Amino acid sequence: MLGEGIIQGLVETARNFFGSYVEKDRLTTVQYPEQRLTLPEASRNFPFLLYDGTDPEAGLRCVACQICEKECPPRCIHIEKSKDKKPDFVGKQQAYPAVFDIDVAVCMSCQICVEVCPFDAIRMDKVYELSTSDRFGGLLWTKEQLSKPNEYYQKIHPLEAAETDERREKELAEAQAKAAAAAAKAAQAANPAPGDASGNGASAAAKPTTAVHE
Amino acid sequence: MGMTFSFLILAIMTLAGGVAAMTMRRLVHCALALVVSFAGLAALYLNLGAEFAGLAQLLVYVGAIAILIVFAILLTRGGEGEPEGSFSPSPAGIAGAVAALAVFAVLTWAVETSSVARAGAAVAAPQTTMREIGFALMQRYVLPLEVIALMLTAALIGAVILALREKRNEPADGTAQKQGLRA
Amino acid sequence: MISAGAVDQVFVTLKDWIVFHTPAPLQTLVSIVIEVATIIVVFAALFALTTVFERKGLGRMQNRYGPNRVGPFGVFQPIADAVKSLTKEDVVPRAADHVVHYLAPLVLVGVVFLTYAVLPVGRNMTAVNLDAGVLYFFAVGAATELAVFMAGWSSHNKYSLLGAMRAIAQMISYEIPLILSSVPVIMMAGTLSMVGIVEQQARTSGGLAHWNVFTPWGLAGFILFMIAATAETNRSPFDLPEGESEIIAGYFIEYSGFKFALFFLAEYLEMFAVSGLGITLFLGGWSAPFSFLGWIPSWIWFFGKLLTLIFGFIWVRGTVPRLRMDQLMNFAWKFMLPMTLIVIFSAGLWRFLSAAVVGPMPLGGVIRWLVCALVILAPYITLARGLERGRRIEKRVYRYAE
Amino acid sequence: MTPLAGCLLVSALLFSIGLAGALTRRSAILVLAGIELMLNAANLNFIAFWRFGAHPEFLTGLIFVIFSIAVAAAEAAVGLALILAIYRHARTSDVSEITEMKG
Repeated sequence: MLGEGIIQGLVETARNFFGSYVEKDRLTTVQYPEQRLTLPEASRNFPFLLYDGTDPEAGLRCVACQICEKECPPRCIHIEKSKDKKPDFVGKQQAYPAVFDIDVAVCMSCQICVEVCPFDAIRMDKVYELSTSDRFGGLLWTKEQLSKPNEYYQKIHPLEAAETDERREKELAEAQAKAAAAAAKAAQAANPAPGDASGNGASAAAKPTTAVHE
Repeated sequence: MGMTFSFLILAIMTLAGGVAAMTMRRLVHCALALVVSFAGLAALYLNLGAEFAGLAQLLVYVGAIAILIVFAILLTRGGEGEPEGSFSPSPAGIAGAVAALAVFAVLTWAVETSSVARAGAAVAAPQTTMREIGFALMQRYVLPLEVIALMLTAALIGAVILALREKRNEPADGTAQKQGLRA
Repeated sequence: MISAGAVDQVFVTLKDWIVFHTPAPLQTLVSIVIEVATIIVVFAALFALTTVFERKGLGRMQNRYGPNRVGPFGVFQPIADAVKSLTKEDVVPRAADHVVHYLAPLVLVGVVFLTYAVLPVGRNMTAVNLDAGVLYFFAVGAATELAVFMAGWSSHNKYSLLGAMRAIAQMISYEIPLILSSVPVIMMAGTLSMVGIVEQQARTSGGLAHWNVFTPWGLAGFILFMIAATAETNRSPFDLPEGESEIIAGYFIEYSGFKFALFFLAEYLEMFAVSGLGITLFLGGWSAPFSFLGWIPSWIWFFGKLLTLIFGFIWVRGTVPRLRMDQLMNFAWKFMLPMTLIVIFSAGLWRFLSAAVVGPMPLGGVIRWLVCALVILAPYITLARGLERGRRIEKRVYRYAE
Repeated sequence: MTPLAGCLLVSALLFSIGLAGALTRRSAILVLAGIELMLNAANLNFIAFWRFGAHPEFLTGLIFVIFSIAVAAAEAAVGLALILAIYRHARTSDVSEITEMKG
């Protein structure tokens, strides 16, 4: 009969209306600034730069290869390569970014920069409260603002971070083994004083020899 | 009672609305000015103690006829097209204006010289209630009322048939307004 | 101890006291100013209250809180809204007809406020007790269509013109059932005066008031009246003139800032006014339903009923989706119009089935009730079938998805 | 001037305005509007004579106005429907251009 469906609908909305005062299921809204939902681990929003250790300048993983800058679809990354070099985590001499800016307003959170980065230097963050009252300076994030320690990464994306750390440890071990082998070989080839070579073995990783070798 | 202040204001409003309706360039403006004139007349009726007539005037003229006119203007592309000249300077137009002036002169002369108009001095406002009007309509004037009802029905059907588009076999339900929407 | 009657008449007494203490030549003026100012202030405040009430209510119906940020439970939201709309830039399109564009919201609000003049909001609380009150209400209300047209046409925007045309077509179509559904009440009361209609319903017999809604024709008439009123005030589900999804906002597309707020105000005021008329015609105006509740002041009854009807409007808005234009017109002309005529017939039948015909009171009353209800119900079922006949509900076939 | 004469003068002026408009304007819709104004002027006369006449209790003028309003409504509806039909046929609502009787 005409009107039946309307009455059914009215009953449903009335149940919602009164139910919202007693049942939790009928009022699912989260009161955002005070209450927050815990984000799922895979949630990602905006890239940041990782560094090892405690010093963001020294430990920054980025080597300013500019792959991400070139791959970025909206071109929100701006990198200027440094003139000098510094050793990376395996001790190789690498350039580092003198300037690394990301324009928050332009970034579209596509994560392509993360996918293409061969140095595990850039990762996606979970922060989403990026709004600011300064639309020029405030939305352009510099290297200092972007740099975050590895512990932070381990905290927000534990599974992913564990996987990355494992890989990097393997790389480091391989590099050290290679360095040790190279040092041993060099020592064997030269063979002037075995004591001297063994004394240099530990610090060899940080010396230019490996870089030259590569 | 004399010429009260409110009567004067309402008369000026009505006449100004009428003049604007007949002289403005854009047809929609004319229609809106016409509404002012109709509303002023309704207020004049109320001022003269004819409550029912005034409200009926408001309901029918402002609520229905003005809307009909506006619809007709929009459906004949009068709302947007070239604004037509306010007064055509053709001889026919001048003749029309002269004729209207002559009619006015004659009417004024008639009013001024009529003994009835001069005799109709201040009378207390007649106390008519809705009940009396209802009884008058249902008893004394019941035949005219029925005739009017018949005529309105005929006009309704006639208007629908006239406004209905030819060459289209749509059912003739609804009214002129509905037709207006479809057109 | 203050008597119930004194509380009931407290506002009337207050007004009389103020008027009494003003100099004699100004008394009429002061009396009018007080009445007009009271109407404007009270109903504008009710508007402010209703906006937040509505948003919260709709929120609850959709499993969310409504506004709850400004002030405790969001009650100061209207103030924030008012400040926002007052400080916004007033944009007028270059192609618009400036004078008409400016006048349209003013005309609309002015006309809607005029309708309040005849509403009896309490015992002895009517600004003007017109002998033709109901007719006045409809006559003045008819001018809103014109204001809507002015807004739509002067904006010089195709969407606003379409919205205005839709609004006018809808308002004219539903004005007929609206007026016809109030005819039985006028017929039974024998007066067009709102005060007279309420006083007739305030009579009690056996502890029960003579509200029109307690009779079959009154009940059916009330439902039809409220449906037509929803359409007349362009409220959901009859809000096609606004139709955000297709014509963006209809006739007030080109209005911003305070003028837009005026349209918003007018829409709600129209809703209150037509609800007030429904209360006056069917729900006994300011009278109590049972004589033992008579001690509650009359204005509390009126505003209580008003808020209930407003809640009804909000409830329906939260439930029913928007209609399509052809459904709207079919519903008006093929269902509402015949139903209102049948209700008038039923009211006539009610009048002639007096105790002499159907027998003494308890049984005779029941018989009378049932007969009149049947007279309405049978055509209702037939008409509803007719309305649903054209509608074929088939299983939707997906070509690729299945 | 007596109130009756005042009403009659206003009505005469309104009638002349309507007549002038109906005779000079070229849009068919405005011609119709002019006719409506003339009808209204006549109505005002009826009301004035009823109000200031000898027997206001008979309501004759008032009832006549009510009937006149009803007739005017019908006239406007049919007239505008005619204008629409003509417009559809001749693509104009200018009365000076609609000169042919041929269908």
